[in-house]
Amino acid sequence: MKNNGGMSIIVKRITRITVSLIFLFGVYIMLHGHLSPGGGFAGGVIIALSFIHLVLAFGKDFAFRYFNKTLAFFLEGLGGILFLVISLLGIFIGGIFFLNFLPKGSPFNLFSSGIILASNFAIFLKVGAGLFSIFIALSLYRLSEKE
Amino acid sequence: MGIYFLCLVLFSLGVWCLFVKKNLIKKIIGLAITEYAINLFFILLGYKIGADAPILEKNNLSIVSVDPLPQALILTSIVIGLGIIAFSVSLVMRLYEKYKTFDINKINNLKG
Amino acid sequence: MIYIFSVLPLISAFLIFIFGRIKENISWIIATLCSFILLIFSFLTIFSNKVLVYTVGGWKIPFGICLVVDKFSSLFLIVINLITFLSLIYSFSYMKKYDRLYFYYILFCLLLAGLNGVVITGDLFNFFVFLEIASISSYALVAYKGGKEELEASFKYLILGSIGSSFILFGIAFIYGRLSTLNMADISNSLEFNYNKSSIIFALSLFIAGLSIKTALVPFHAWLADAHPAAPSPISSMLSGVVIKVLGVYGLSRLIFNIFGFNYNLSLILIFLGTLSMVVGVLLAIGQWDFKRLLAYHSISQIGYVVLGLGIGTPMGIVGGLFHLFNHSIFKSLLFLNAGAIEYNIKTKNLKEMGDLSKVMPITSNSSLIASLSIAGIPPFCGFWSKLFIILAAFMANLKLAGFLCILVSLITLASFLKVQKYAFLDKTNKNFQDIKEVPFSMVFSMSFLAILCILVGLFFPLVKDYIIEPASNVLINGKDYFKVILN
Amino acid sequence: MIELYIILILMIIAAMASIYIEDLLSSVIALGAVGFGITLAFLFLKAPDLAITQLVVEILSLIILIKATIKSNRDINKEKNYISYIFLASFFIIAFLYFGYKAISELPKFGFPITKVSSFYIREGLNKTKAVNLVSSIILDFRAYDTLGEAIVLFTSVVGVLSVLRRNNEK
Repeated sequence: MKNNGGMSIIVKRITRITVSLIFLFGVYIMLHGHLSPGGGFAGGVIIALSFIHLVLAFGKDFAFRYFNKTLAFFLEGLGGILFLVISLLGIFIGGIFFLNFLPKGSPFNLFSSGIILASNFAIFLKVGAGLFSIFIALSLYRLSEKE
Repeated sequence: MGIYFLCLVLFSLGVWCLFVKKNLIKKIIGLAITEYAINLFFILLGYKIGADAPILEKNNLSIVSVDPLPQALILTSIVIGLGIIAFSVSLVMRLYEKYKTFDINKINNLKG
Repeated sequence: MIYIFSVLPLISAFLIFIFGRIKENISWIIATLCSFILLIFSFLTIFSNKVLVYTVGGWKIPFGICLVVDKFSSLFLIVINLITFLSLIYSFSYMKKYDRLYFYYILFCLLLAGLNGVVITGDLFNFFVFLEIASISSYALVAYKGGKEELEASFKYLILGSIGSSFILFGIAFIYGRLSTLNMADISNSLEFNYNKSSIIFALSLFIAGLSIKTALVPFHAWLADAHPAAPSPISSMLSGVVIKVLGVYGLSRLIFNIFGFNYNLSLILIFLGTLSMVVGVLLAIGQWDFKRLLAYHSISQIGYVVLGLGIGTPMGIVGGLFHLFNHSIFKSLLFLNAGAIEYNIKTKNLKEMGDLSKVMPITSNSSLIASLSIAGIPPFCGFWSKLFIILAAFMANLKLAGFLCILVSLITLASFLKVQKYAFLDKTNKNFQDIKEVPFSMVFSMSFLAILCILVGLFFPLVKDYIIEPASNVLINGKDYFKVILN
Repeated sequence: MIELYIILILMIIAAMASIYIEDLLSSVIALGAVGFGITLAFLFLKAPDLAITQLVVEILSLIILIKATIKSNRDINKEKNYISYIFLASFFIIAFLYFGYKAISELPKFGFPITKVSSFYIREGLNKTKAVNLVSSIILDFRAYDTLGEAIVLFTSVVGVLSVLRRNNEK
């Protein structure tokens, strides 16, 4: 396989496996934010790192075919608006700004703590997409530096 | 009590690097060191000897736990530190593109 | 309902982030609409006669975050939203020559969200978080033009600003270590008995150091002289009109008067810092030929007036300080807008190259004449009354030296602004600026609005004093029991 | 808590190394060592939440910093630093450490914090929010407004980076 950008073949072979594992680990950390350590922030940064891992291993042009700038911007905007909507829904339902309006369930199962899971997901989207768009901007900037 | 003092020493190392070093990247490093020192100092304030992490287990729901509030605050402060470092690195890269050097003295006399 | 002040700009920032790329001036419309709504809300907060307390998430005071809007923060809300609204209108045509304007308007809305968040919060750590939002968006806005000087000025501003914020966070850490609570009302209560502990005094000195870096008081004023001229004009009018006031003076006075309680050596510190920055600011400003850099140095000296007024501590002094803060935000942002108008037409900031502009740009020259007279403190205009109060307060508190320095500094300010008028507008010698025409309507509108405001505040100053300034200074004067109202 | 002392002393040595090494890349890697030292310290101080976040954020800031230093031509030049800066900095640091020492000696002893507000969180945290992890219940329910501000800080720095690194800023 012609080595077009990115690192050697061995690294590419390994990254095919590890990228999905890291992605899965990030989603796990986010989903179990209220049960085990971690949460929206840690999960989001792990997701961003998995994409950066992909870009570093396979080179910019290959990685940007799947996850380019517009998708990153859209996801970040979506995450931000979702978090604002969650906070504002507290007003419409319970009349108080950041009210925990969703049913709270019983302590140790997954859907247990109302808006904590939902806002974990919103922060996860925002942090992940935001940090990845920082990395895109940095790498695109360096790219044009060479021309 | 001595461990707080080590934290202060780390913080003053960061401030020393910010004042004395002229290289832009060294200034960012000094900034990162001050952020680290403050985060560590906050968590040291909240530590309780013999207590364990603020995560409840299935069997006993009431545990002797460390102070969870500084941990929540420091989670915010870590991500603020990341935001500042990311922004200052992008500034430094643009400055490097314009002035071709990381040294503030050269930048000042190039600026004229 | 108070959360609207910080949530509405966030919503508009996100909307601009999504829709800004589609059409060119959608982002301007969203931003101006949001700041206009907030301006109306900020005027409404004057008429509510009780302190508005809102607990976020429904938790009781010491456990959740509470938002507090009293008369003192409603004064700042008015200042922030008024200057933001006018700068946004001004930047409609000023920013035409830059592309991808949605970045500019997003950062502007985030700066507005940060400033409003700082003013309405009643929690110490939340104060730090929103202070960070306002600082980072102002670093980004200073570096917006992307030129050599702008990037270097923004980097210097970032380094000094981050040192200031780390001092503030260190102060919060010490206070949390000793009192283990973060709510301002709770802190001020539990400070009743263990006040003179060395950790509290150390935390207070860290706060004063951090916040005086943010207000560019003299020992730390290096960044201001570079940052303000480098920013685009609507931003530098926001920076020196609003940001250094809200982040610095609001934080200082809220901490010193309402949380720690005002005492003798605190007033000494404030008076010393005030007079020092007043005198040094004006001395630095005399030899300047770059119009914006001259204005930046004058901001340092005018902030020195405000800090001196607050430092005196007598009711007259506090009223004078806050009134001067209100006036200074009006005429200083007007002056920066004038500098921007000149730069828009003649592309130069150097006073020597400017010529006989009064015939060619009538509105700009008249409004800058009004602003220069009111900054120097000439009777009919607004600057005179506030400086009068400060000088009277200084003499009544028999601070003879401070009083004389006040008068001397306002004379030097008058001299340097006459120089500005002479070289920029009335200098008949070089004639090469006959062909240019007046600046577009949006810039003219905000400049004339501010000029009229300057005159109105000057003429109807008892009205302004009784409704806006007096209640705000009462909050500071009766200091600590401000929080008793919140807790019960 | 001997291991905390060891970690802190190692971090101070790594910080001094990252300041005084001339080559930029190795000073950035020394900074990484300080960051990972903090992750260990968080683990010993029973803050697993923070250890994960600090570790991952540390990796990201290392990647960003190395991206900046790789590009430079690694010009090792002897900087001449001005005596006035050194004097000013050392005077400030001595005053800071002296008054800091006095202030620390007055704080509650290490390991015995006064938990006035957080005892409510520990007691009531479970039945008020049903979340097992108290830290995320504080972040997202008791002090959710902080986390909103936090997400906005990240959003500001993303937009700031994009606006600084955009290409043609003059039409």
